[in-house]
Amino acid sequence: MSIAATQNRGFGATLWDYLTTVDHKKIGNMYIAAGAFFFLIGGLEALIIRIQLIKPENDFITAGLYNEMITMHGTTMIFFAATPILIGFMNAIMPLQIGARDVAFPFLNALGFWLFLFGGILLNLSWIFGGAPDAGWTSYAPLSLQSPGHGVDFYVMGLQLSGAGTLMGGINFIVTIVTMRAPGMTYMRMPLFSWTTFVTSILILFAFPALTVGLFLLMFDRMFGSAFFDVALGGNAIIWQHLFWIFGHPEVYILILPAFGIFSEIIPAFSKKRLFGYTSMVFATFLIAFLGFMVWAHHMFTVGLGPVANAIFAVATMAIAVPTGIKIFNWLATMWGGSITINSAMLWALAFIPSFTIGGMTGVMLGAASADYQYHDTYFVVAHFHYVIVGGVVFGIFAATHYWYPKLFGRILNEGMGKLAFWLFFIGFHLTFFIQHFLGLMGMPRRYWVFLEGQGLDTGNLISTLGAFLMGLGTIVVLINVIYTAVKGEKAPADPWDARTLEWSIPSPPPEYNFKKLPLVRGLDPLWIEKTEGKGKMTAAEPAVDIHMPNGSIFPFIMTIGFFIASLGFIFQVDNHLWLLAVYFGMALALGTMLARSLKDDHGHHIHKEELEREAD
Amino acid sequence: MNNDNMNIDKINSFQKQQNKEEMKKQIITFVLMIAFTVVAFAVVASGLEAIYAVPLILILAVVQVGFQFYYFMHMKDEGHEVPSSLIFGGIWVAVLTILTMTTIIWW
Amino acid sequence: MSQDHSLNPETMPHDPAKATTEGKHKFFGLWFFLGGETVLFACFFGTFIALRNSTAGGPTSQELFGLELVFLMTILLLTSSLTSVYAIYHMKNNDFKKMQLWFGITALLGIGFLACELYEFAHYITEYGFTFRSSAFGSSFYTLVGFHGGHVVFGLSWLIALMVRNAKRGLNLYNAPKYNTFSLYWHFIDVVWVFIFTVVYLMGMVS
Amino acid sequence: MNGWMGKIRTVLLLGILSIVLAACGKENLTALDPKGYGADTSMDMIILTTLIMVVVFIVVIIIYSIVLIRFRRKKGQEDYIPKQVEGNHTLEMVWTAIPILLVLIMGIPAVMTVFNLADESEASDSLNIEVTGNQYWWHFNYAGEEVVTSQDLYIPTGEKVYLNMQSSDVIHSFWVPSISGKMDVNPENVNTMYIEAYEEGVYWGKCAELCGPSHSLMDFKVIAVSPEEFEQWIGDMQNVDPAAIPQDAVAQEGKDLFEANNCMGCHAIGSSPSAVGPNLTNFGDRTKIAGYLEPTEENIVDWIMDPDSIKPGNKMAGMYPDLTKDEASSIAAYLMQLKPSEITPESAGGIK
Ligand code: HEA
Ligand code: HEA
Ligand SMILES: [Cu+2]
Repeated sequence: MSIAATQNRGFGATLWDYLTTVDHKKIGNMYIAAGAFFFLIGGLEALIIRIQLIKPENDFITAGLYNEMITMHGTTMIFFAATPILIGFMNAIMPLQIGARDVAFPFLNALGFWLFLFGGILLNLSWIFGGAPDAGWTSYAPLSLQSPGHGVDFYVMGLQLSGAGTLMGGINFIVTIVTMRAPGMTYMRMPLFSWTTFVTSILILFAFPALTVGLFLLMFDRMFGSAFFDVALGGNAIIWQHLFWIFGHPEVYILILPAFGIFSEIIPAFSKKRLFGYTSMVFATFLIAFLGFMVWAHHMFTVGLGPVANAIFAVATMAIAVPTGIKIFNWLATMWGGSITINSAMLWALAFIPSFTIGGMTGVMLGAASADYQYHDTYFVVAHFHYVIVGGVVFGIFAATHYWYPKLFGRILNEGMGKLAFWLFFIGFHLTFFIQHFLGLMGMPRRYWVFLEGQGLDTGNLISTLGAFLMGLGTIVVLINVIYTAVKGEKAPADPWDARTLEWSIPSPPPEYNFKKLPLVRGLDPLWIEKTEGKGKMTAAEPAVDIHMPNGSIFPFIMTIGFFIASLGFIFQVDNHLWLLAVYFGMALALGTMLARSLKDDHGHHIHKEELEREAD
Repeated sequence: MNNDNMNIDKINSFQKQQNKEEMKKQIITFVLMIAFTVVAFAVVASGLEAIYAVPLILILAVVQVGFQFYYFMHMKDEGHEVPSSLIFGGIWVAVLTILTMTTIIWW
Repeated sequence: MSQDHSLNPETMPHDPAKATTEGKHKFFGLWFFLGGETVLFACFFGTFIALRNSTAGGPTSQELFGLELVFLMTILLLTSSLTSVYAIYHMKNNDFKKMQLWFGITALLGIGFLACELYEFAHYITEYGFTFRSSAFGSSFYTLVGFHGGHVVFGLSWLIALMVRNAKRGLNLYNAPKYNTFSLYWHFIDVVWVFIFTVVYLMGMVS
Repeated sequence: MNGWMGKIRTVLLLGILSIVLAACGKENLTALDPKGYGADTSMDMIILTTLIMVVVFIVVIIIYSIVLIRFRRKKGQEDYIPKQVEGNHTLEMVWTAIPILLVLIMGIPAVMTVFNLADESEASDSLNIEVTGNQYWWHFNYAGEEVVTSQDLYIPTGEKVYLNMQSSDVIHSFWVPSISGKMDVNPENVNTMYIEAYEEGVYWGKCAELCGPSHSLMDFKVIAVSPEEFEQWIGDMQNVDPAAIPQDAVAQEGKDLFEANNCMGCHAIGSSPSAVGPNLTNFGDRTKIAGYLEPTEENIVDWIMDPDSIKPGNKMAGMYPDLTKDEASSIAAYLMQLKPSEITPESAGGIK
């Protein structure tokens, strides 16, 4: 996407460049682009859902297709839109923020991206190969075992691929932060977005394995006749629910913590104040992560785990309000006494505070187990999680897009369109989801293909659908803005927002090696310190040296293709054993590439200091 | 590779000696581990009742694994602070998971 | 100095596995990976514990398991853990030949372990008709133990690839971290096995 | 611009509020108008937590508004750099302590009500009903009474009724919003919960766990009648003679067809606990057919001719020979006269 750099090269060369790149910024951009694409698909599915629910007993789509729609909407949005876009920002921004030239495992980074992308493609291929998964994004057994066709198989293999990719990303980020901080960048001087990247990665590390295991069990039951969830042979379907939610609840914090990090960058930048209560913000982040692992059964209050389990999990769940509250009030206190500029990035951040607070508070209401007996599996829950996800995560993504676009692509997004998109989306969002709280309490369960006539649910659903279209319009405006800016936008200076952290001390877009000389960090908000102390730019921590860079490689891509082929083989060997050949071939390709990679020494290359000096400052 | 991120303190007899000391501890560790294993098997072979046997062999396993981590895998050495806190994080999640599966799954 | 350059006593850093940036990355990366693996195996263990009495009328753990073979397997794997410690010891002393030798013994012990496991599975299937599909117990047993076995297979392939690739080159700063991460991984496999013989076999025989 | 945003907000909020206040949903369906013990208990928690949330939200919004009004960057002050505040321990303590307190205020009653709603101590001397969830219908077996129904669950008012629930296929969830919160119906174990209706009425029940294409059509009703009427209903149901010959000639023909096509292979009439398909003993009294359609002959005929068009994915489709329209309407006539008791949904005030 970095237009300037690729203009005078052929399409083939550019493509090859992206297929083989191990540059964290390019990979980050690819994550964001692919995630945005999946967001559009997921949004389209949301619109279809809302059209079906525009009036009672509508027959816009069939019952089976409706279930496919919600499943694909939820799965796509969570795994292939929100998570990867956030990982994209982490990839592109975090190393810049901590003053690193790269991530710890550039090769793995590329592999992680390709696995995610092909996981998403695999999942969506199910539309063509006889039907998408239809057991909900939670895929509860035994419904998911019973589901005909290959839909759920695509779900299993698609998530397995992308899950492996995400896990690699997580490990990579942790190692990067532990080992590659610039001189002087102590842990307690790291920007909050880097902190949340760190904590999110830890969550990924501990949460995704549970999903991996769950998916293996489901895969074995569906494809190889094992009996984990088969009651007749002694299986127990509740195991799936536990495994899914041991993963699933941390996953929602995997989504929201980076968004918190984004807001913790934007709010200080546009209030011209340092973040209020930095230490407690870091502490709260850890506390949320820690508690996040002890509340999963709040999704299972009605399963019949008994009062003891329900009571423990209810109290643990509500406790998360405390660290989250600390954050909300710290943001407010950051703005208090500041000098607030409201532009499109800040608008999203400002809208986030009340919207997310509503979502969080309905979360606490859900946490009261005896009240959840009423809310559970109704539109109240749908309202809750869209408030936190859209009002928190999606707003965060939009905010980050406006804030960091200049850094990543060297151009500033158009303000007018930015504001228009914001208002359309913001109003649409509240129209769509606020009313759903009441729909739920008025007796509308979720995952309902139709609601019946004469049950007092008509108006609410109509309003909700209209709101969804406003959100659609808003999204389209953002899209136009991005395209328009890429072609005609105003060029961005290195530090367009007069911001505080290291990424703004280098050119926009940053050179391949990020920092010509590693900066010396003298405190929190290093760039701001240099600016207020009159220097305006970072001091170097080292003399000019040759910069070591990793070599690009096509191996990650080939390896992924291997796993992709093997996954297709696994899915279809149920029908015809010849497909096992695809499994063998795919695995051989993947493992062979792995072997080749480990046998071939790759020491990377150096950019020589003479070359660097020749480039203008 | 640049010289600056490498400690070129050369190998000397002092370090050799140190490595040897270290190796002795490793052997003691190994002997202990084998001993724990033998005890665990013996407990089961002796037909001790489950209420005594199960906690006993579980404790033996945990201690043995502790040795493995701290000595064989050097978690006791410095430079292992972050890895060990993450391992403990993993163990914490693992404990929660297993506790759930053993207690409330059949509620 | 080039990484490829074989180490000699003149240039030997104290801990060759962590002397380079890449080495440090590998070291931390593997440890964190093991943190994730802990959760992975915990989930398999949890599933197994929940389902271990769900035999659906098929063979139970008491009927199936015997102590002798498991004991043998345990000793094999524990010893292989020690031999890999020896190998790393020789790495630190910059004695490449002895390191390869001890890793070679490690590999042989690992292969021995795998052979026992395969024999065990075959025995259950042919003698008792106890398979992956027999019951929820069967599914969870083969999955847990099989995933561990899979880790052993992967570890062995990794080790053999390393040994063959570097046989002629000797120890250097590029491959020392690779050997080191392998040995950590191998110890972890042993750790998991300790819980498997305790929870699956021993507890299966007492209750 | 801020004023403009404020106005839009107010208009929106007022609009939404007026819609909401105009109706808090359909009587006997909405959870907001509880008519049973469980729903009541949950409602107390809902109100308590909502009040606390509203207070917290108002606090947040007040600070937020002040910030937005007072601390916008002013014209002519573009170079103004505010004081860089690190934090404030007292303030941070305050906004840690108060939420902890609030969580306790909510947590304690939550725990108490959870235990209260799980209390099974009275189960042995109460009415116990075995509930079976099936794709996509509900089966009710009155334990020890030799009475079986499907889709319409009759219970006495003013007493706890224990439901022992299990699924025959996938997970379902039993939910009668205005009487009680929901409980999952799992295939591998029996879940027990009690319900108590305060007053007579026909209450809407819904399946609340995704169970396949027709999940949204898996409606049922709880018909709460006075204890005396309930006794009478039980008696009437026990006295049903499955073999009784209908008076009406068409219905007679329907009965013959019913037998000839082996409908009894799945559907019992009488107290047989068999549950392959819904029990039809009091089919003529059903509030709805297929869970959601008016009980007219036309609808029954449509159902018999092509069940899949009415409930996609249901298991009756294709289990019997094709029938002509006439045959189907004879069967409908037979089924519609299956009215063993004078106690009907009308006794509870009819469907609302
Ligand atoms: C980004 C995603 C995200 C986030 C951040 C959250 C945050 C929270 N969630 Fe949510 N949740 C989901 C995504 C998310 N959730 C999803 C996707 C589902 C449904 C999955 C499915 O079934 O498909 C779900 C479902 C869900 C349930 C299950 C409902 C059911 O199925 O019956 C519950 C129950 O307890 C719950 C609770 C909470 C709580 C307590 C928080 C807390 O973290 C919120 C904390 C925040 C605040 C409380 C606001 C700010 C605080 C203050 C201003 C301080 C003062 C406040 C008080 C003292 C109250 N969530
Ligand atoms: C990150 C997570 C995320 C996000 C962002 C969203 C966003 C939206 N969701 Fe979400 N939703 C879920 C996660 C998410 N959802 C999950 C997990 C479930 C549960 C699934 C389940 O039950 O299993 C769910 C379920 C769910 C339901 C309940 C379905 C049911 O239970 O029956 C509804 C209904 O209104 C809904 C609506 C919406 C709407 C209107 C948006 C809007 O915000 C979307 C706005 C975006 C657009 C409108 C895109 C517009 C784009 C275009 C118009 C361009 C298209 C062009 C091209 C493709 C080229 N969602
Ligand atoms: Cu949750």
